[in-house]
Amino acid sequence: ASPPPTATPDTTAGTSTGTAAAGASDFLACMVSDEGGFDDKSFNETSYKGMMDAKSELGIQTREIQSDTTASYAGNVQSMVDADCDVIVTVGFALGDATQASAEANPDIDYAIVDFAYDAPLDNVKGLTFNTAEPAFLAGYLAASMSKTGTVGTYGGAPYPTVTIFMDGYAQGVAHYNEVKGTDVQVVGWNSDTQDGAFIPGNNFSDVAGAKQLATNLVSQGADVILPVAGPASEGGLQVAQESGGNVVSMWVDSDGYLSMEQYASVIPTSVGKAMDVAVTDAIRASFEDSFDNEVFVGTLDNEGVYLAPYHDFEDQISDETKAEIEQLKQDIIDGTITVNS
Amino acid sequence: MAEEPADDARRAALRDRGRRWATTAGSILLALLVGAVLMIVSDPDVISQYAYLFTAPQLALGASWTKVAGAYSALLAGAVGSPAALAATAWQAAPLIAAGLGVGIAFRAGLFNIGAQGQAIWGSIAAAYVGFAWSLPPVVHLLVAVVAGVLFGAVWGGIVGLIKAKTGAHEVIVTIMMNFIAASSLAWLLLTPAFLRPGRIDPLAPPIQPSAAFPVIYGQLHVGFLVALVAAAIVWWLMERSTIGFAIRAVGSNASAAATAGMNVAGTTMVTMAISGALAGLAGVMYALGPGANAVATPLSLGLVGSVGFDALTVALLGRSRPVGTVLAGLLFGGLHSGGLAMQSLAQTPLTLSTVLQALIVLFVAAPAIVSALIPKVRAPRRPALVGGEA
Amino acid sequence: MTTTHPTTLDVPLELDRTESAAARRARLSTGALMLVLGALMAWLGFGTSGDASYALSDAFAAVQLPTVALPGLPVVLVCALLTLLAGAGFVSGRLWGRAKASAATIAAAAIVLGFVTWAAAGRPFSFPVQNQLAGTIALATPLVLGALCGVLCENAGVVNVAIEGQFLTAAFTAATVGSVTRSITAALVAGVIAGVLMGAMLALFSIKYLVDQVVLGVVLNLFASGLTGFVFDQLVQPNSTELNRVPPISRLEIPLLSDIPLIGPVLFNQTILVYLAFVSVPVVWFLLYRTRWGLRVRSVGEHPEAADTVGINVRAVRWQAVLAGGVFAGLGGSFFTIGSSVSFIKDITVGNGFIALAALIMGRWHPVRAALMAVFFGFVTQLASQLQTLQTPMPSQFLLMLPYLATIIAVAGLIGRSRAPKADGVPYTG
Amino acid sequence: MNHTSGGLQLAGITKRFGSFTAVDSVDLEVRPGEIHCLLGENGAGKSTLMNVLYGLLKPDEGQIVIDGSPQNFTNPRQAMAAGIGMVHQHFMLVDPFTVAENLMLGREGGFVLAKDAARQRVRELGERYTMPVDPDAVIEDLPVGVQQRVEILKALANDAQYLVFDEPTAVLTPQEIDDLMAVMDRLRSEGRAIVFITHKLREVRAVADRITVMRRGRIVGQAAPTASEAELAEMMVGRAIDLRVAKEAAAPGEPRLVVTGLKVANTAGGIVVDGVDFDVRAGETLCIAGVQGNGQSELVDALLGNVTPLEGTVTLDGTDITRATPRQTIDAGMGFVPEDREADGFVAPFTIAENLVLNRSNQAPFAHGLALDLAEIDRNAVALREEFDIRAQSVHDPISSLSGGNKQKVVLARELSRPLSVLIASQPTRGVDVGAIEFLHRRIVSERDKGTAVLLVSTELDEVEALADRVLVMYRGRVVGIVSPDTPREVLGLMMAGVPLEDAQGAPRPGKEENHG
Ligand SMILES: Nc1ncnc2c1ncn2[C@@H]1O[C@H](COP(=O)(O)OP(=O)(O)OP(=O)(O)O)[C@@H](O)[C@H]1O
Ligand SMILES: Nc1ncnc2c1ncn2[C@@H]1O[C@H](COP(=O)(O)OP(=O)(O)OP(=O)(O)O)[C@@H](O)[C@H]1O
Ligand SMILES: [Mg+2]
Ligand SMILES: [Mg+2]
Repeated sequence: ASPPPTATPDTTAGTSTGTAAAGASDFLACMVSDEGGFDDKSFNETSYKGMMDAKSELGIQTREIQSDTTASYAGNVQSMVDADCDVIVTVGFALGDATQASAEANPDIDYAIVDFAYDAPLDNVKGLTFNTAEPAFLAGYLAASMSKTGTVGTYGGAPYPTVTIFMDGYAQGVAHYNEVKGTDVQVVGWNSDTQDGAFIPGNNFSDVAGAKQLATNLVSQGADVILPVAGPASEGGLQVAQESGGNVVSMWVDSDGYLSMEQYASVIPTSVGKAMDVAVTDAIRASFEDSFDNEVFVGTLDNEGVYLAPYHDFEDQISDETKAEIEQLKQDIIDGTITVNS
Repeated sequence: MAEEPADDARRAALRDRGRRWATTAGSILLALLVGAVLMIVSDPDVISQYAYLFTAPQLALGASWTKVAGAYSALLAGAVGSPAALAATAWQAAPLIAAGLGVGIAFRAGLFNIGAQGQAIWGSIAAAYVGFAWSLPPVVHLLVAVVAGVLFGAVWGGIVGLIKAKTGAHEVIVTIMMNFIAASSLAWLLLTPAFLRPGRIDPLAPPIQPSAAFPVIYGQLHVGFLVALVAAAIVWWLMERSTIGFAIRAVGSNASAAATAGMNVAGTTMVTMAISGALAGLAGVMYALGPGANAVATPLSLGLVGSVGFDALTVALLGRSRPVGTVLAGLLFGGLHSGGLAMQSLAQTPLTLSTVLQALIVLFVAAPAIVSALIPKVRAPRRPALVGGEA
Repeated sequence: MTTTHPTTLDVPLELDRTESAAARRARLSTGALMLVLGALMAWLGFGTSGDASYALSDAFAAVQLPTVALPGLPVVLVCALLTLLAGAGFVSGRLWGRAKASAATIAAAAIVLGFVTWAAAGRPFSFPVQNQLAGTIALATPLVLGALCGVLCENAGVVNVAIEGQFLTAAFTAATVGSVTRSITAALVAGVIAGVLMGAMLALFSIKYLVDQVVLGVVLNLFASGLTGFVFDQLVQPNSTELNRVPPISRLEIPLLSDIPLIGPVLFNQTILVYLAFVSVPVVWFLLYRTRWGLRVRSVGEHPEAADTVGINVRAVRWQAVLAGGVFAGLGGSFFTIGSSVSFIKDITVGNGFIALAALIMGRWHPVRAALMAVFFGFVTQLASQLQTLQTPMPSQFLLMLPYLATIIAVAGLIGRSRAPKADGVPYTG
Repeated sequence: MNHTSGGLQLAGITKRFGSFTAVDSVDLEVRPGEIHCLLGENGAGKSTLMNVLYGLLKPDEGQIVIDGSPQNFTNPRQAMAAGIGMVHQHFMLVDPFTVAENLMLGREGGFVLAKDAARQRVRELGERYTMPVDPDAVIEDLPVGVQQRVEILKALANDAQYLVFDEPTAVLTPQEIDDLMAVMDRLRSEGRAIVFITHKLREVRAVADRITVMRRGRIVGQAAPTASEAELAEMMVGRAIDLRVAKEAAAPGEPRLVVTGLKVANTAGGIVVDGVDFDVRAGETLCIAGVQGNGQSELVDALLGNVTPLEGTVTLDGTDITRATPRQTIDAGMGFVPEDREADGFVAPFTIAENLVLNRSNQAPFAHGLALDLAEIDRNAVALREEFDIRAQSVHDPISSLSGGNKQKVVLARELSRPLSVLIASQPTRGVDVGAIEFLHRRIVSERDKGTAVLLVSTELDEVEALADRVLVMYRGRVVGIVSPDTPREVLGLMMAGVPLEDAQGAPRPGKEENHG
């Protein structure tokens, strides 16, 4: 459904985030979420933060709309066109078609799409993608080194490529550890051969209780380091870790969980970061500064679009040797000495 | 021989109809009022003004008014405020009408089809698959895709009828479970090579070919809406003028008398569920083949059909399981949906408010006594406006 | 004059019996099902290699029980054979009474053991038995409570399709109140009140305004989803640190009992809600079948006119039953947030209210049977979830369909037609 | 009669349902130690009046006075406390409950059920009134006669001084009726008052001390127990009624319906029809007599094809229809008037016209292909309304708006409006008033005279006597004997209780109510 193009730019969201630099511009940046909505504690929310950062940094106007159903994507993108947006950021692969159609119809507007890139690039669309397998590889290596039981675990919110890429990288990191150290650390919840693993029933990124049950299953099989890749439902893993009496730790994905999930800080050894906010801010800035290009952005360890977060409270528990190894691995990945399949 | 009912009987019927309309209007009004209260009490910014209610009442009332008026005028504008809005409402209404007709038919056979969701999912899968995977000449392609979707919906519904007829299993349980299975099936299919876009691994089917999409009439209004209206006409004929409808209504009202009169109750149950599923499947087809705001249909993906199966229940209930009523109820709720989207983007009022309104409207219509108690001029009709298993 | 005729019919008619059509159908479909599963298992069995190991304790359990390794091939084949035998017994109709029950039990055990063994054989991980039980309980707890709510309502003649809505409002209210007060007790009380209030809406509209009860249930579910969703979006989400940070619920360890190996920690080291759920089953049974109130509840659900003629206030009893049911639905709903220490999210109950409704119907409106059906569903769901982590050859999406398929098979093949209380869903106008 | 003066007075009672006045300023006096019969055709308002007395309905006008003090009952509990007990026209027993549970319902005592005390109470009451019942028997397993006994014990459990028996005998065997009369006698001699409602004039004349007749909600007069049946019938209906059906002797032809060795199980698997053989010939009426629940319903269901027999064969005009479906038996020329009209006979929300084509809705001339021919359906309805004197404003009214007798006329009209080989009519006049009975009986006889084989199932001996050419008595699923309709009532009564013909003829019959004539 397309609401009539009568709106004035949104102000409510802006005021809560801090006011822009003096001389607020009438440049309008807009964002369309996917079904998860901007409160998903995950990629919609992080992308939204990117737009808000751009707003305070550049003094621009913003506007956003949440999608409730798949079928409303096109209408929602169109309503942003109708609102005279200068740049429109859409979040998620599911908006790929709607974004493409809108971009083709409106060559004057800049578009950016998070977690998606077109096979045949469009002139006015920038894909923002992230090779999270790279930091997940490091996380897997770290997990293997930390495990006392010789078993580590992972689970996903749904078998989407943006999810399984983490799980796969993680398993490769563990395998690399085994290879280097001659150990036999096992991964529960992901099978690299079948590319299948443990997922929350109902493709549910918000079902924390279901995620908790799944994490409990992993732990019952001896997993003591867990990488949950399930958006907000990843909290289930943190809870299981927190209730385990120190036996289990759980990582976090997308952002640095030590900061965003601070009540669980003591069980988060590290996080697999995906700097969507930075990428979004950069894309908006480029459009604002008329330096927009359609080259696909791929977040890598190299360009810090993805990263392994600091160890924070676990600084002391991780041996210097491991830290050094991980630092070296990171360098090797950047250099291409080690390739992570994704 | 004059077969007219006595004059006062006819007058009573007319009066009843008038009261039913008044009750429905009253229900909508009451629902909007409750919605307004809800908006005010759940908005901390507005509520904070109420601290000054006695010193500066205009602050509280002004804030409330701004909030409510803003939301509702956006709702109205989004639903009927412009030709484009009307077209968007029709877009939303088409699948609701189709699925509502399906649920209504089942109601009239005494069956409670909670499974429209699953049937719509299969309808969308089949229609989308034909739409993107096959290449056929224009009109034929659309027809085949529609038929495929309707057929799959019919099969998914028919399975329930079969299980119920053969084993006596309660259709409520079976349809609930079939919904979950349909959703999981879609999730699985989307990751199989047949449904993946070449060279990609996102769970997003290829876009349907233009030849399989419903032609656009104006804005978001597409031929699918007309198909829904035609479906309503067919359902009317089927139920009121055909032997199948006769049997469905008889079985729904008194299965035992129907059996004694030689009707095949098990067979009728299966046929009814298949027809019901076919219509729900048609709703899925609307989502799969109906061009959206950008004149392009949304590709098959999880959540494509939204919660149409559950919305259809309320549509059928409000429409008293009758085709005309279902069309009107579908338009009303379609308007609430498209208006709700406008309300969200223009007035920052969560879309969930239209769900609340939808539930409240049906609730009040179902209990006319409440409406007449609260709005003195409105008198309750003698026959309640909602039906369950009644013919 | 006295009754001396030898002819008066004062004893139940003692008739020759044959198998009723329904019983025959149930027997044949059960038997056929066993044969199919047995054959499937045998076929799968020949491809089994290696041992299947069953870990009796969880990895981090305080007391470690041994891990049992069962040889895959023979165990699967023996299980297949047992299932086939039981199936043949059912189909042939040679089994009666206790033999039939034993055969069914053996077949059920063999089916579970056989398939899990097949799935676990030759895998790098062992199947965690204790966690299977613990997960079953966690999943079953809200279902049991929801089903009990339905048992109370429907035995009084009020169809309750709105369990889902009761769950949802209770989950929301409990989470919010818990977050504000930081008190589990306050949260549970609030959850119960929410469940009861939704029950009151059900009662008001069905008993007073005679609204079709199925219709009403559907609408109340929509209302609950809309209401919680709206207030969540508008009020709770923007203030989630104050309004949506659920306090942790602690486990209450029952001394001695919790030391029993394997089941002790599962059954006797649980949160208050789990204990409440399982205590509620006998309590509801007792209330319904052993008290004045229960007798009246069942009478108004079965034959309200009869109850009326002996001076029972039909509407009042129905109100009481629906409100009492609300208590259990409120507890069940609270489990989703408070009971699992999880913050509220929209539609957090993900259809569990409907599953509880299914358990109620499958359990034929009887509290104990309904609870068993809830546990059955919990068991299969947990099994499916657990098998995902074993790297079985079955795609995870198929595994996740398992509980729903199993329910359809159970209700179609084993249970069939079930009889609701006669006046269930019929408003009382007298 | 040893009781105080006073008694119970109903003064000017009026009860309206909407605009319809069911009871219209009725005065009635009931004295201790009398059996007061209340007569009236269906819908006269008898039950309504009694429900007012029992506190189930609130009168719009009028007053109830007991022993001089005015009462204002708002629920049955108060009426019970004032000494009123009632056996209702329809069973007020909770089927899945035991006898003891039914008896204790509403007067349970403590919070936790004292089942032993309740059992004890059932035994005591049973002994006291010589109506023993097993306190632990579940109601739905009991034969209707015993269920009625439980109802009576329920009414007596409160030591009520005023008892209302609303048609308690409709479901009893002649022997059970005798027993009930004896109990009523005994209660009367204890000084209690009984209001006895029945449609069986024979019973009225046997026990009544006084008779009050109601019509259309009003009292139309009193009668003495000595009044003849014809006089009573005329008072009830308001016109002279011919209680005997005029019919020629049958001229039976070829057997049309032949049943051999039929064995049928009920839904629970009990074998309720056990090796039944009979035939019905063209132009004759075979009556199946028997107490309700002796397999008649299942037998008829099997003939129609609603249930499949376990053994045996059924042929219709030489064609085997043992395993035919209802569709096939109907098409083969079987007409069927079901026992339970409301459950099996018609579809309540459907119009009269629709109900008149219920079993031929998909056939010519009422349908062409998938399309219904509404004009033809209407034509059919208008013609049948005329022919069968169906009193309805419009054939487009829902059948539910008709009175019981007219509903039954619709059902019969539907069945008789096509050529039949056999007509199976179960309890065709149950709950129908005298005027309509007359009409229905005449139509059945004329169908017989057309050469149709008529199989009539009835529990009413009066009806059996009136219509039968031969009488087949069924007991517990077996044929006790096939006898002539002239067989004495007592003998038929004993046969209905399972006594073979020879023994029944020889049995001495105690009892006092054989004073009819
Ligand atoms: N609850 C009610 N609502 C409306 N009409 C009613 C109600 N109860 C009874 N009536 C009508 O009142 C009239 C009197 O009914 P009542 O049951 O008292 O008759 P009755 O004399 O007992 O007949 P029967 O011999 O068939 O038992 C009937 O026309 C009946 O349809
Ligand atoms: N529920 C009701 N509400 C309003 N009017 C009713 C109701 N039930 C019956 N009536 C009216 O009461 C009158 C008597 O109905 P009823 O069915 O008792 O007829 P009846 O005298 O018993 O006829 P019959 O002897 O043929 O059964 C009819 O005019 C009918 O329309
Ligand atoms: Mg009547
Ligand atoms: Mg009566």
